[in-house]
Amino acid sequence: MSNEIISEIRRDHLLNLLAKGERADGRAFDEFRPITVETGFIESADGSARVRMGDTEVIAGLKMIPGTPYPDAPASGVMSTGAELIPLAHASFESGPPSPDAVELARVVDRGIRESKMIDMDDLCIEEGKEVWMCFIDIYAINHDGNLFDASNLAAVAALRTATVPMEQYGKGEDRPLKTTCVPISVTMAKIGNDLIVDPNFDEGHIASCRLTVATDENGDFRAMQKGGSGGITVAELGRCLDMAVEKGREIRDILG
Amino acid sequence: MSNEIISEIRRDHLLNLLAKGERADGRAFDEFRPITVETGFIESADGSARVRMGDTEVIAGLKMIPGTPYPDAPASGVMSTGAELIPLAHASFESGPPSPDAVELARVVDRGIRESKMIDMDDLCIEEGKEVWMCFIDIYAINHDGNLFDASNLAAVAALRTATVPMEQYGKGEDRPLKTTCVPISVTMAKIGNDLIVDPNFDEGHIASCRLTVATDENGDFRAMQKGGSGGITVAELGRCLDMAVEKGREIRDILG
Amino acid sequence: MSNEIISEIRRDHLLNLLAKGERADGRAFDEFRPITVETGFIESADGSARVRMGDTEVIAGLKMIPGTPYPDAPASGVMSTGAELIPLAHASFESGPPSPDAVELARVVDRGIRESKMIDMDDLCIEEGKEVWMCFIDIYAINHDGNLFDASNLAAVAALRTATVPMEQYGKGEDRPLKTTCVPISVTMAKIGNDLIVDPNFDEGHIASCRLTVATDENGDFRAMQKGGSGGITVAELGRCLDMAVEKGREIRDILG
Amino acid sequence: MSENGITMVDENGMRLDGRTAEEHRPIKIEAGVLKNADGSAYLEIGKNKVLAAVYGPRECHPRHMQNPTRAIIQCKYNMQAYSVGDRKRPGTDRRSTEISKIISEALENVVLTELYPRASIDVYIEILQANAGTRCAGLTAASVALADAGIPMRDIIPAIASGKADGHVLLDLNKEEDNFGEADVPMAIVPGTDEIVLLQMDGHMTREEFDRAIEMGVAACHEVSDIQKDALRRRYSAEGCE
Amino acid sequence: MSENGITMVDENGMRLDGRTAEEHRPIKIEAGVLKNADGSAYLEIGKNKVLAAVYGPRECHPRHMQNPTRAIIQCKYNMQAYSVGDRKRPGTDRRSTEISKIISEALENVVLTELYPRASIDVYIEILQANAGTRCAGLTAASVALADAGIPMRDIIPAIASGKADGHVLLDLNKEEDNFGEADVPMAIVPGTDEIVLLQMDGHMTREEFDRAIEMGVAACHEVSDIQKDALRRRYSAEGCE
Amino acid sequence: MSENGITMVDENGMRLDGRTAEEHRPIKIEAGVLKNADGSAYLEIGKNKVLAAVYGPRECHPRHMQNPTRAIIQCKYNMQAYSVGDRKRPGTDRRSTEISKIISEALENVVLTELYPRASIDVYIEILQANAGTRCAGLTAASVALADAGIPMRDIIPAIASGKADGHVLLDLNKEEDNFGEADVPMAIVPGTDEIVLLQMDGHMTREEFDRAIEMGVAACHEVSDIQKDALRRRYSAEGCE
Repeated sequence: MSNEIISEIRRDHLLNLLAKGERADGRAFDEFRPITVETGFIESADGSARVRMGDTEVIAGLKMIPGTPYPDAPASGVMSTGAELIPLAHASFESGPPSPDAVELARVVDRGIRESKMIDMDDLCIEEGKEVWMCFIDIYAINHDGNLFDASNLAAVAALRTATVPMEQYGKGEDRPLKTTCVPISVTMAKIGNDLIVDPNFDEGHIASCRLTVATDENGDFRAMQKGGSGGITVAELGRCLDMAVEKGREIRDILG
Repeated sequence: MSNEIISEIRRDHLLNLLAKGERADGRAFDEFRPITVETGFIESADGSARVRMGDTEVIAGLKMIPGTPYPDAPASGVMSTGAELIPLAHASFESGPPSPDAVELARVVDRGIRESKMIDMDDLCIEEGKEVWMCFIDIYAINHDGNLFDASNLAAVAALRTATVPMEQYGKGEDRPLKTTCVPISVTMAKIGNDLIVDPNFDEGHIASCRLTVATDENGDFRAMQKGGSGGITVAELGRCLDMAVEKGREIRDILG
Repeated sequence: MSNEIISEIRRDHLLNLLAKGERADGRAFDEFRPITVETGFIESADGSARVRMGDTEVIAGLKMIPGTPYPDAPASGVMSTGAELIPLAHASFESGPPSPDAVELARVVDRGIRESKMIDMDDLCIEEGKEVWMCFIDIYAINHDGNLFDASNLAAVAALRTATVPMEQYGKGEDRPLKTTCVPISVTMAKIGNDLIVDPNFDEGHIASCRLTVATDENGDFRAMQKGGSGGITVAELGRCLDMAVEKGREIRDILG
Repeated sequence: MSENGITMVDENGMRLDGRTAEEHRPIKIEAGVLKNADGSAYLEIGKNKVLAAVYGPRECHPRHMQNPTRAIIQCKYNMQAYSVGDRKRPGTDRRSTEISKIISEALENVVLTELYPRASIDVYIEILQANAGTRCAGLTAASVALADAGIPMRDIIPAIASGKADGHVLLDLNKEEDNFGEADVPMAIVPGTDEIVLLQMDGHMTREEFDRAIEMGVAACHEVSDIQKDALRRRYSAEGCE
Repeated sequence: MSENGITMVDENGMRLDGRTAEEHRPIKIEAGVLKNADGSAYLEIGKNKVLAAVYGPRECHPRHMQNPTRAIIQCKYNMQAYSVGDRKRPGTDRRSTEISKIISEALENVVLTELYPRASIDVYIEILQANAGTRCAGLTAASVALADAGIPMRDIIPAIASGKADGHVLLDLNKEEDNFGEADVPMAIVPGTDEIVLLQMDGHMTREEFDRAIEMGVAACHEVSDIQKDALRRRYSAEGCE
Repeated sequence: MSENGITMVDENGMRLDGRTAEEHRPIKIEAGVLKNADGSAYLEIGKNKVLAAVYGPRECHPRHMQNPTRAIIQCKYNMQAYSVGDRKRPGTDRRSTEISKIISEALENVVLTELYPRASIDVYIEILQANAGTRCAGLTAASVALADAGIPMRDIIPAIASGKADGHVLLDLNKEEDNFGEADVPMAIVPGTDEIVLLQMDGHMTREEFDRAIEMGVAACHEVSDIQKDALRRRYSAEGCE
């Protein structure tokens, strides 16, 4: 049987299940897969976290390096987020420069953290106009079974919350924890037919017409959103997604502790 | 009918016309297409011009940025010319790094401006050895119907002649016009069979055996030349090209005003 | 006859010869091809050498430029080795960024020179923490008939031994010879069947199961090694290779003078 | 007064450039402006100047990207070097990669790609001058260019951003408002169904603010849609005269 | 005391981390750790943390790299950005190109590539945390991942480095020893025949020192081999229980 | 005295290196210097040292560049890192791209490319040492290499530059003259017809000066042509002896 036929059969199966209100792995439509967060896993990083969300696994690591501030923000630290969809994580990922999918992933995670002002950028000034801390957040997909957005957001956030500013390494005094404020939590919904489900796994993401990722803060306010895929979403569906994002965001925030 | 056959028929048609002393669009051999020059079109640029030469259209924009001078010319500004043959302008243009055609175009335009000393480089010194103005001339092909050389030269020259040094933006005092001296005008001739025509359009350029671009100054002196294509040109033909380049250069200089 | 069949016949021929203790070009198993070393060939380089080893030919050139030291070695010069397998040298070489073969070649030559401390890096300090000499060794394959490792090592070493620090060019005083200490000599052995031969030519290298390059110093001590190819080598064979590398290294050192 | 101490909206609800909260900047669209492209459009919205061109359906290169059941839409969004305050280095950056991707996805919603298996429909968006809102301006222009190219579509997509500045939810932020603003919500809809096909948000918004931004954006998309249709009408009647 | 005035081995022959000269750092291997890969392994040796995954045999891209008589092995060794003291910029550098090449060659020695003409067997090695010895750690993990993938092999390759620091020939230098050390000799063998399939050396060693380093390395490779087999045994028995 | 206050030509019309205005630097050409290439040549003109090699006609990669009616000529001009005052970073830059293009075009004029449809004739020019005039030196060497490769040609192309320095029109500027010179006119001709197949000019020249430069250049090209033929004659007689 060709891959296309298998894929067609699998698709029909999933759609039939959804019509009965079921998902292939037995979850409710608004149920995340089991989540584990392990921090400090990488000692060479200044902060790190490994997140498992079902069979999806990502590692985020932070490196902080003294550097020059931007001229228009001389007293602010600098942050940069990269995401690598390495071929180890899925048969469809290729070596080489970041694909559009990897670029989108990095930018969506970056926006959630940046727009929520999670990192206190003013605390990262070493000498105004001369030297500030540059925060490099690097995210690696380790096993891709869907919803890399939420897993990557969570890994990055957990890494930042447990990070250390490497003062000693650069002769700047004693190591101290990185100051973080708001914690943005991202929740991704997929639309399949007329159904909305959270935390789509690989197969679900594959057949979804579109996807919406919403990052909320402690107050349930919105900090970043990104729709993906060619399907359309009605204003009513959007409203249900936002309700779900706030509610599920709270649950995941509790896991983080 | 295949593309090659169409192209073959079109070629024969053009050659038959030329044998009768005619061009497909009714022009004389030494006649340019209608030229319009619109300056100041791009307000975000420090100088800009849109040039239409028949259906060929290009935009040139200038950005001036303070930078470091070269060690061997500490009191001179710096110029750099880029040309982008973007896929919007022709079905044969591709995304990605500049093709050899784009590189040649940029370098020929650059040479005309550089060798005529059009920009008063000494006037672009801010602090000797420390800071000078860097002039970035960026040329975009918008619609390619042949003779991008002359259209690009004209757009770049018109942009420079109407440019403003952005003193205020960089806290260097009041804005002032960019000082230009000589105005180099480029005229391109194509050789088809034994005929020489100016301003070849796309089809004419396609069947030409070679091409000669000549940039002249106000005195009719030569500032830059570039032969292209694999055809040969006799010394006598070269002489006729040079006559044409001087004469047509004057006409175009009048259009510039 | 297809290329594969020719190649198969050639392979059998070489194996038959080796079984009789012979090589196609009449050499003994432990015999290098004739070696010539010509230094100072490139006047624009600060040191240069052309090495011919049979029909294999390489040029190495040195350029020395003042630059910034590494923070962790503020009083030491910097060296960098590049190797270009240009398409001029062999039908199988392609234009573009260095292939894995070129990268390996450059790194093996670099290690021999670096680990033997051939260049007196402390002598290359201009002003501690501020300015040091950076040595760029660039190696170009000119004709590839096998064993580029030893030819490249020899060319680099000969270029360094006859190099001049270009003091005058950079206003640092009078030109002076580059100070070198140890001279690392690389000897490459190939294993074909159960035979070990030195200085494999192209055909021999092609059918070898593996290759061992060993760089020794004046004392016969080891400074760098690199095994290549997928074949295995026993500890006993390794021992014979090391004996050969020391002995042949002495011979080649004598050629250098 | 905003967080930054800069007043963006006066006591009468007027913005610095004289607009009300729900008002978009002046929009001008012209279809069919390029000879070589199969379809094209030029668009200005405030100080933004945008060109879009469509080539295709045509053979898809490289072949491994072909889809055997439908055409793929390959959009390239590009900012020209002089379009912004500082010179933008030519070439693709991460921002333009992301924008190209979401615009391609939005257009796939309406183009009848199933009519052209294995083909590519190439959409080029060039930003000649940028002043906040270029991705929406680009998508709006690209939709007109697709229609101008005669590509069969279920509908023509308009796009616009709403946002928040100085504590107010405002439509279509200009550059000054965006620089000191608190949130930005670019969106695009299918006018016939009001389905949202492009949506991003960054900044800080409560639920009520966001709902208001969507409401404003959807209404404004319909206004943009009318301007798009008007441009195509002018284009078709001009063609009739040719 | 070493050339650098730093003592690495005390009067009792003990190293700074309490090991003897012939002792390797603690090694932990787990096979089958990734769902998507056809085979995988996680390995720790001292502070090194390494993941290896195998995909294939599968179609070889690009096609001109196909070998009509056998599979090719394409190994990619990659250091993750946060794995080292300074941040490593993502992307291939010359060091990783070289390491990928010699690991591919070593693996070709044992994999029965002739069973899969034209195919590619892709081996990915990711260094999560680096502390000297990552190429040997990577090759050791890759061998286990290949076995976990069920790829037919003549043998399973173990690898380890010996070296020299403070004038002593030592097994498996850690980062501190390597930084101030005098030589490094990474090697890999086929345990069934003791043939060496990967060998590099840099630094300064006499013949006796080098012979000792090889002797030590070969012995230690057999210890690594036992740990590899143990990991696979645990993997197979775990599979049996599933 | 030139604009720059530097005297390049003395009262007797002699140049700094002792040449007259119409004299080229000493030229040495040797054909067939490389074993692997199908044809090759080594050329010195003054302090320039150039190697050229030809491979082909051979299969053209990538295939989409093939021309179904004739061979294409792909020239790569490359300056080696140590060939110039400052180190040149390896890799193609814009200057070398342009030079490769115009040399390819010139060679297409004389090679009977129609004999080898779909093939590629690859010409590699390596500048070992540069001292003004490398593009002409490269083209001159490449022509000899093509002949050495036995590629059928209508004629063998010589090239040389004329120029202007210190107010004088001079043949074949050397580096010092070029650095302080006022114009440079590289050119190449087909000796049998005197047709110009490569021509560039930059600087400042009146019509009379330019006409003189062309006249000088054409005459010198014929001298270069004789040296090319002589090198090939020596090559063929050497081959006869082998």
